[in-house]
Amino acid sequence: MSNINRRDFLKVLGWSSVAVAVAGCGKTSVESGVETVMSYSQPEDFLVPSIGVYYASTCTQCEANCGVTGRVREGRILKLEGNPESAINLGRLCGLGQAAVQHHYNPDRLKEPLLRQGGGLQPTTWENATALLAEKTGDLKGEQFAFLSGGLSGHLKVLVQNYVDSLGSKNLYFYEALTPAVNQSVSQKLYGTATPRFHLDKAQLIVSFGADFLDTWVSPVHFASQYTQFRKATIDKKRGTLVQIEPRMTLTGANADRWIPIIPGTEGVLALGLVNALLKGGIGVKSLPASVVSAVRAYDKERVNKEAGVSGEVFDKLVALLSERSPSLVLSGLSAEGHAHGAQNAAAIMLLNVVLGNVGKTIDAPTRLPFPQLAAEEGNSVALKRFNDSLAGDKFKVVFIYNANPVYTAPAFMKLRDNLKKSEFKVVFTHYLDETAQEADLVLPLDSALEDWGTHVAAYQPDSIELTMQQPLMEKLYPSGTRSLGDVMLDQLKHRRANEYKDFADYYAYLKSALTRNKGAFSGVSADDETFWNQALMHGVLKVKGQEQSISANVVNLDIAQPAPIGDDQYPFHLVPTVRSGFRDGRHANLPWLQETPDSLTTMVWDSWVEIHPKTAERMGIKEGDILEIASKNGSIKTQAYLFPGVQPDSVAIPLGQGHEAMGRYAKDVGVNPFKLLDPVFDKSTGELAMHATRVKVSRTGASVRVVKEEGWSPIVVNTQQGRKLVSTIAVDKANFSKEV
Amino acid sequence: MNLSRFLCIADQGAARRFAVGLLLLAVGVFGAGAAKADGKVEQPIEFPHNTHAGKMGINCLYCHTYARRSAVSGIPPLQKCMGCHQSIESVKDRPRIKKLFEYWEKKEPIPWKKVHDLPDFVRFSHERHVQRFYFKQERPIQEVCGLCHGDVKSMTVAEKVQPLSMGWCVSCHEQDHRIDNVSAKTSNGPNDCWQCHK
Amino acid sequence: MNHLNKEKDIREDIAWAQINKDVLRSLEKPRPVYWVLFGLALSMFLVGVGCEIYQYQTGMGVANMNNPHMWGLYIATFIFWIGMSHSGTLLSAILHLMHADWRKPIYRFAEAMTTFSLMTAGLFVMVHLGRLWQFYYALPYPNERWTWPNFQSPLLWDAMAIFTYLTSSIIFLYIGAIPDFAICRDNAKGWRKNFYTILALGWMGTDRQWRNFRITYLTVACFLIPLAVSVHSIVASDFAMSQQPGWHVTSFPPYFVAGALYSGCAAIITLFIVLRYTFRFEEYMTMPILDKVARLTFAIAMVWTYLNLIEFASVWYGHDSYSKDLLIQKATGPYAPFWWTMIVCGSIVPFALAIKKFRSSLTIMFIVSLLLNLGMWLERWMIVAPTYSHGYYPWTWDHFQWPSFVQWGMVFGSFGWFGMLFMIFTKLVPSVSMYEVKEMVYHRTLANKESREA
Amino acid sequence: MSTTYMLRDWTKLRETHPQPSPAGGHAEYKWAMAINLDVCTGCNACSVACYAENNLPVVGKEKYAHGQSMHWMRIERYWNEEDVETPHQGAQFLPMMCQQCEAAPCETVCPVGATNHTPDGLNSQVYNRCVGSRYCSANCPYKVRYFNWYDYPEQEMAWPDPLPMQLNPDLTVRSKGVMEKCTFCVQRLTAAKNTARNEGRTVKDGEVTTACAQACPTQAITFGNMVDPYSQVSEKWRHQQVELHKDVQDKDKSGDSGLRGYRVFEELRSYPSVMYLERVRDTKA
Repeated sequence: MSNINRRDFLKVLGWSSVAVAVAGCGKTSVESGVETVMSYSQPEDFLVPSIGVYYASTCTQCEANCGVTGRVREGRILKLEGNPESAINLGRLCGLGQAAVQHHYNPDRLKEPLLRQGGGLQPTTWENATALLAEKTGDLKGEQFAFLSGGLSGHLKVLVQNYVDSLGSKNLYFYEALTPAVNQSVSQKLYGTATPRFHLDKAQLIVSFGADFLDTWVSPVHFASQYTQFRKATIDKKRGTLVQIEPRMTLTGANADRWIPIIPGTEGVLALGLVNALLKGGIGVKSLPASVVSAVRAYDKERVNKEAGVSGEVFDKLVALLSERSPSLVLSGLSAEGHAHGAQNAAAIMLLNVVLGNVGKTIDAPTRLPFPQLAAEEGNSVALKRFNDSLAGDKFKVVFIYNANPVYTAPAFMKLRDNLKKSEFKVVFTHYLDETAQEADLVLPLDSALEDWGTHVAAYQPDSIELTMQQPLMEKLYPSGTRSLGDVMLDQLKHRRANEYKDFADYYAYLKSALTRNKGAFSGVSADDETFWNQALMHGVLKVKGQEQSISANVVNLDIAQPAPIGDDQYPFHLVPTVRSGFRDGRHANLPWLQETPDSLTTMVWDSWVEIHPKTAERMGIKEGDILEIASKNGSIKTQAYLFPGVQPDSVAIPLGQGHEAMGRYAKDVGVNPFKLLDPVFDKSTGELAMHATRVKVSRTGASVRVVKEEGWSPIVVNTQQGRKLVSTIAVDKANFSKEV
Repeated sequence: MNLSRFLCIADQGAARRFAVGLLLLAVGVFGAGAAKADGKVEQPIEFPHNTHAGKMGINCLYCHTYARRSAVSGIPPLQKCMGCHQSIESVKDRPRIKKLFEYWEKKEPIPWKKVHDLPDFVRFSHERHVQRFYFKQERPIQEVCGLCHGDVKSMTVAEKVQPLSMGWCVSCHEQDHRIDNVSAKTSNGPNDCWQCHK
Repeated sequence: MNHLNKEKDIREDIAWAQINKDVLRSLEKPRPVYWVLFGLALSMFLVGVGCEIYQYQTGMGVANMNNPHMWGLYIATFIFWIGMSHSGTLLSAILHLMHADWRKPIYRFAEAMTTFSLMTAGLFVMVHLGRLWQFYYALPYPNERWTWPNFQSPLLWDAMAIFTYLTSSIIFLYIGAIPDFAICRDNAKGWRKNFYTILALGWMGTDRQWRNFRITYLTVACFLIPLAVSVHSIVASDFAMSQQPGWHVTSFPPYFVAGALYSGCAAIITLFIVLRYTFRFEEYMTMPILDKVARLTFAIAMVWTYLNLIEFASVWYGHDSYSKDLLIQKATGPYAPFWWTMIVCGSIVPFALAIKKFRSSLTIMFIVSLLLNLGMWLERWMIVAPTYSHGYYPWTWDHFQWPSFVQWGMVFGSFGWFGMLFMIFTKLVPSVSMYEVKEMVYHRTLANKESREA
Repeated sequence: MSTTYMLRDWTKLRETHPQPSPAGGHAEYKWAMAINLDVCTGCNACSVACYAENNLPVVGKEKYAHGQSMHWMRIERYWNEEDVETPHQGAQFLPMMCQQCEAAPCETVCPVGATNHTPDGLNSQVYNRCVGSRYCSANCPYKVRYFNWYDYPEQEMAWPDPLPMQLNPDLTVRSKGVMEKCTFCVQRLTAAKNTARNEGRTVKDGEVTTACAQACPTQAITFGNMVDPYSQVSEKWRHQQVELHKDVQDKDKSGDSGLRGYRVFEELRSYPSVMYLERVRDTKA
């Protein structure tokens, strides 16, 4: 397995059996001598035709970096499964992860480098391209160069970092539109670690303020497996209770025992109200300094009711639950942190954990990674802002963009498309000709995640730290057309720092030596280099010897003050941009499976829609399928209405990820892009873009369509079971778990 | 069950004879469904089975190496041929062997034509049949393979001698076969649709 | 046409030669209106053919069916045509055994109707199949696959029943026409001469021939009646034997048969009037006959209504909540307009037949008969469609799946196909049975003589 | 189905009623499922896994709008009748696929016998035998049979190159006019059974599973062989006191046992092979 090229002969047989598969069942061609059967020239003894072989790798669809195994048959990757050896996903895999094969086989993948000549992008060769890179960066001043990358970890990050350094540049930006950056900064302050480790399985009660941990938040598949334990009733543990508080029902909210709609931005008020009530009830008084105790006095039931729109009865129930069930776990998610006072919101919410004494029980510190240079850079939106500002200031001559599509994800007010034009040479490393690539001067097509080598260190580590291996699951589809970013970086570095990198033939060689050199850092590995390497590839996971840390809460000078709510008569509605697990920030919109998979809650497919509460809709005379215009101060979009009971009546929700102007046949011109609507509101303490702080107004255009959805088209607007016993529900105190296995 | 034996003809010749008697429609249907045993197929190299399987008496599984462990029997890889022929000086100058060496130089697989081609919706496992009749019943391999492939050692390139039609498969599946060469226990082949249809 | 509108039965003193003359005239050069109608029928049929070709090429999807709407107008119309076929048997066979001699002038075209509507129905079975090219899998014949069709499936019984019914009704039609073919042979010239010579099977009208003829005719008639009943009972069991709400109804077989006779009679009235007009058959297709047919229709209409009520009642008072839901849905949901139209056309309109004044007006009878047929077609559709849109499983409820132009086109075309066949028939076969009319006249004269003598 | 087999044992051909035994009287295998709705989050991972494993075509918006989608495994979302206004108790998710009924309504009605009961208690669909009368789907209470309304391999949406390379060669790509449905990933089962037979044993519990069960992040789906009394799925059915051959379970007769096991439309006597465990909600919250 050490040399990947030994697999290429398989392609032949791969192709022919595709022909067979596609021929389908209608035809019954049984004449002899029609089809050709390809034999091997030199077979591998571990490869038997018609029997699948599994190779371990790492899923790069989201930042969770689950371990995967790919089923390879006759040289083709057929299907991805979870890798049981990975502590992150324990052999499970979400829909997004499974769809990675469609990125690999995507008909719209770029097959050759493109160079801007005259007006348009013309095909060119890699030789020209790499030469051009060297030339353009040859005598470039460091500050004139910028590299904008998506979230990155492992050795590729090191290479990129070194390359940027070699140019004497400081401008390496890690940009992700949807990371919990504010949360992390707050928990850094509060717990002393940005990514504390959560134990949902140990909790009796989870109160989540918009943290969609089952679908889109941090490490969904891992949390899902913990959720199973959390819900399980055993002898020593009751079935856990989940309360979800958010303006728009997420998948997690849909699975909650109690879902509480709340006016966006007032999560902090509710949280402090709860703290106050708990303190009154004598819980956690000692855990807080007097300053904080006095600070929260102002937040009583009435205020919560008035500002957050949470009824007193619900509030009391919540207080009762929190004081009864222990240990509990309080989480703060995107909808809580996406405000100008996002940090205060998050702080107020996390304060609950301190009061309830969850810190150290259901929350503890992650293992420390011995080599920080490999640690994950999750990225944030401040990076984009700084990048964009410098572009606007015409600072950058050469810009590299990798694993990000800022032209699509940047809000309209940033005018990023225009600013990008100011830099004279823009290089985009990508798989598709997406919005950003269209603006580039040089587009360099990369190997798919299933063709590439790499190492990853997930930002969120469930228990001891894992370094996960990424290896090609099959021969490159376009051997001469695509390359690995690692190879490109290495190639460039050879120009600049020849003596350091000359003895690495390629990225693969670099990785191998880099890992084998410090194999001592991993536990349970063999001494011999080759065996170590093969084992690493076989298991796909390397356990890192990291040192455990302890956690402690520090609430002094924690800013929890909540601003008074500000109304807006002209723009009455709060805009809730919802994250779809399938699309995330839109980078997966070109995967047909995900387009065809109904949205879990609305069951809509192949489009965008605006969710509006039936009551509000009734008030405004809006029916399902009416085309509405959603206008903010910075733009407006038109899309179909979906009457959705799971959205707070003063808010409208639009899913992210659709509305691409380019990228491919499955994504282009499907739906609308709410990123463009966002107001220029930033979190005060971190400068993060406040995703949930946009106000909009809604108006009918008069047009109307029949929505394309999975739930039946019956006159009953809200889809219920019509009294049939399909999904049966039982009250927890009625249920008899004793017999369950 | 003689009735069915009479009505549902398995072997092709009889099917023809019966078809003649049927109405025009029925004939059409037969033509559509029935597999034709269409004799010799033009192959890139006229491989002499009679020499290898017949004169040399080489075990079928020696070349068709996947048959015992996979659904497909696998056309022998070039490497296999070369394994012997590199060292057989006597025939090196024969035209066929020359051809073989050419392919080997180019390292490109020989584009053999399929002779025993089943429809795409059929799931046939060589493995199971070889396991049952060769390893369990311990019948001579050439007899076992011969059940479907005919007396290969009398052919040069393989020819299709059985119709490989569903009825023909069933005609054997519904008979009782000894489960191995020691016990007298018998069982018939699976009649589960999904065993063969995929 | 009101000038025809006086009480007038077949004249006793009408000469047999005259009968031949009148009837044979219908085989000669027709009125222009015939060609108009024929052209219309043909073009309708071609529309249907076009749709089928399109569907065959592209897939059933173009008919705008879906999950759950697996069956559309095809099956509904299929049942409709099967229903049509019953009238012929009723008139020719049943009434024959009952010695109702008023049937004699009209049973011939009624039988033709039977045959052709069956052929039309057969088309719909084919059109409905997703893989038409594999239809032979459903035939029970020994094959190299060693497979047999599923003898448990009502659909298979259907195929068999229809085929048997078709063949035997063709035989019946043919046998009944032999003496008339002989007459044609004797009066025809040119190619028609040879044509009828072959069909007449050397009929000489000897006593022996007449005796054998009577026996054969009677036997086939007796054989046909149970068939007629069985064929529609089996069509009914396609639904009754399924498990779906609105289909799983025990009373379906009689209900279907009644409906069949109903629509059949209605169709007879329509064609009666059309033929009477196009071929100037006033002499034979007289108002009293129409009157009798109308009364018969009314009676059957009431039976049908009664069975309908039974079904509603048994659902309403039954324990099956699903069926009850469905019934309410039918009466109130998106299908309500059609459902109520069906009730009105099927149960209210027939009361027009109870009124003598209406019965004696061709115009009104014509309109009424068309309304009845519409009602009966809707009935079939209202059996098939609502069960899909509001069945057991709420998730797949789809109340707004409307058949596409392809489906409508083929329904439309089927009427063209039927009309076309029928019109060709009227030009090749005497659509009034000459020898039976003669008998009829003869018997009457005898009877009157006796009465005078007495 | 050859005459010999028909005459030898008709019941083998047509399961009318499962025998009163845990595995419904199946000798070697009786594949069944248990789905815990309390941990099913409705994330659709199973559905995508099914697309990947079973060569399901993507039909595109326009055909989806006509209800012609082809997802064998569909996630249904219902709202609570009580609080449709604001769903305080969240949504109700139901993964619905072919229930592999022991007495399947679809089997008896197929005119060509394209859908039969296998000895393993599966409800087989033989694509090439199907003539597309769609009677099976018409008679399916769960409406989980999907018809190929178009020639999807030919549709520009479904598999433009090089997407066909992903297709699973272990099962066919269905063509125009054929009915299809969830098969419990029979291609995996067959492979596992063959391996087991070679080693002269039956398939061990956990040795084989369906794509959906394998993917499910919360392990809500348990798949296995009911003939093996110690298989996970048998255990679950046993402890929930749900019996394959009953249309009314004893525990339900005797009032609220607090056991969560139930089968959808059990009263229709189709004896489905999929047991669901009731979704639980905390009334205190």
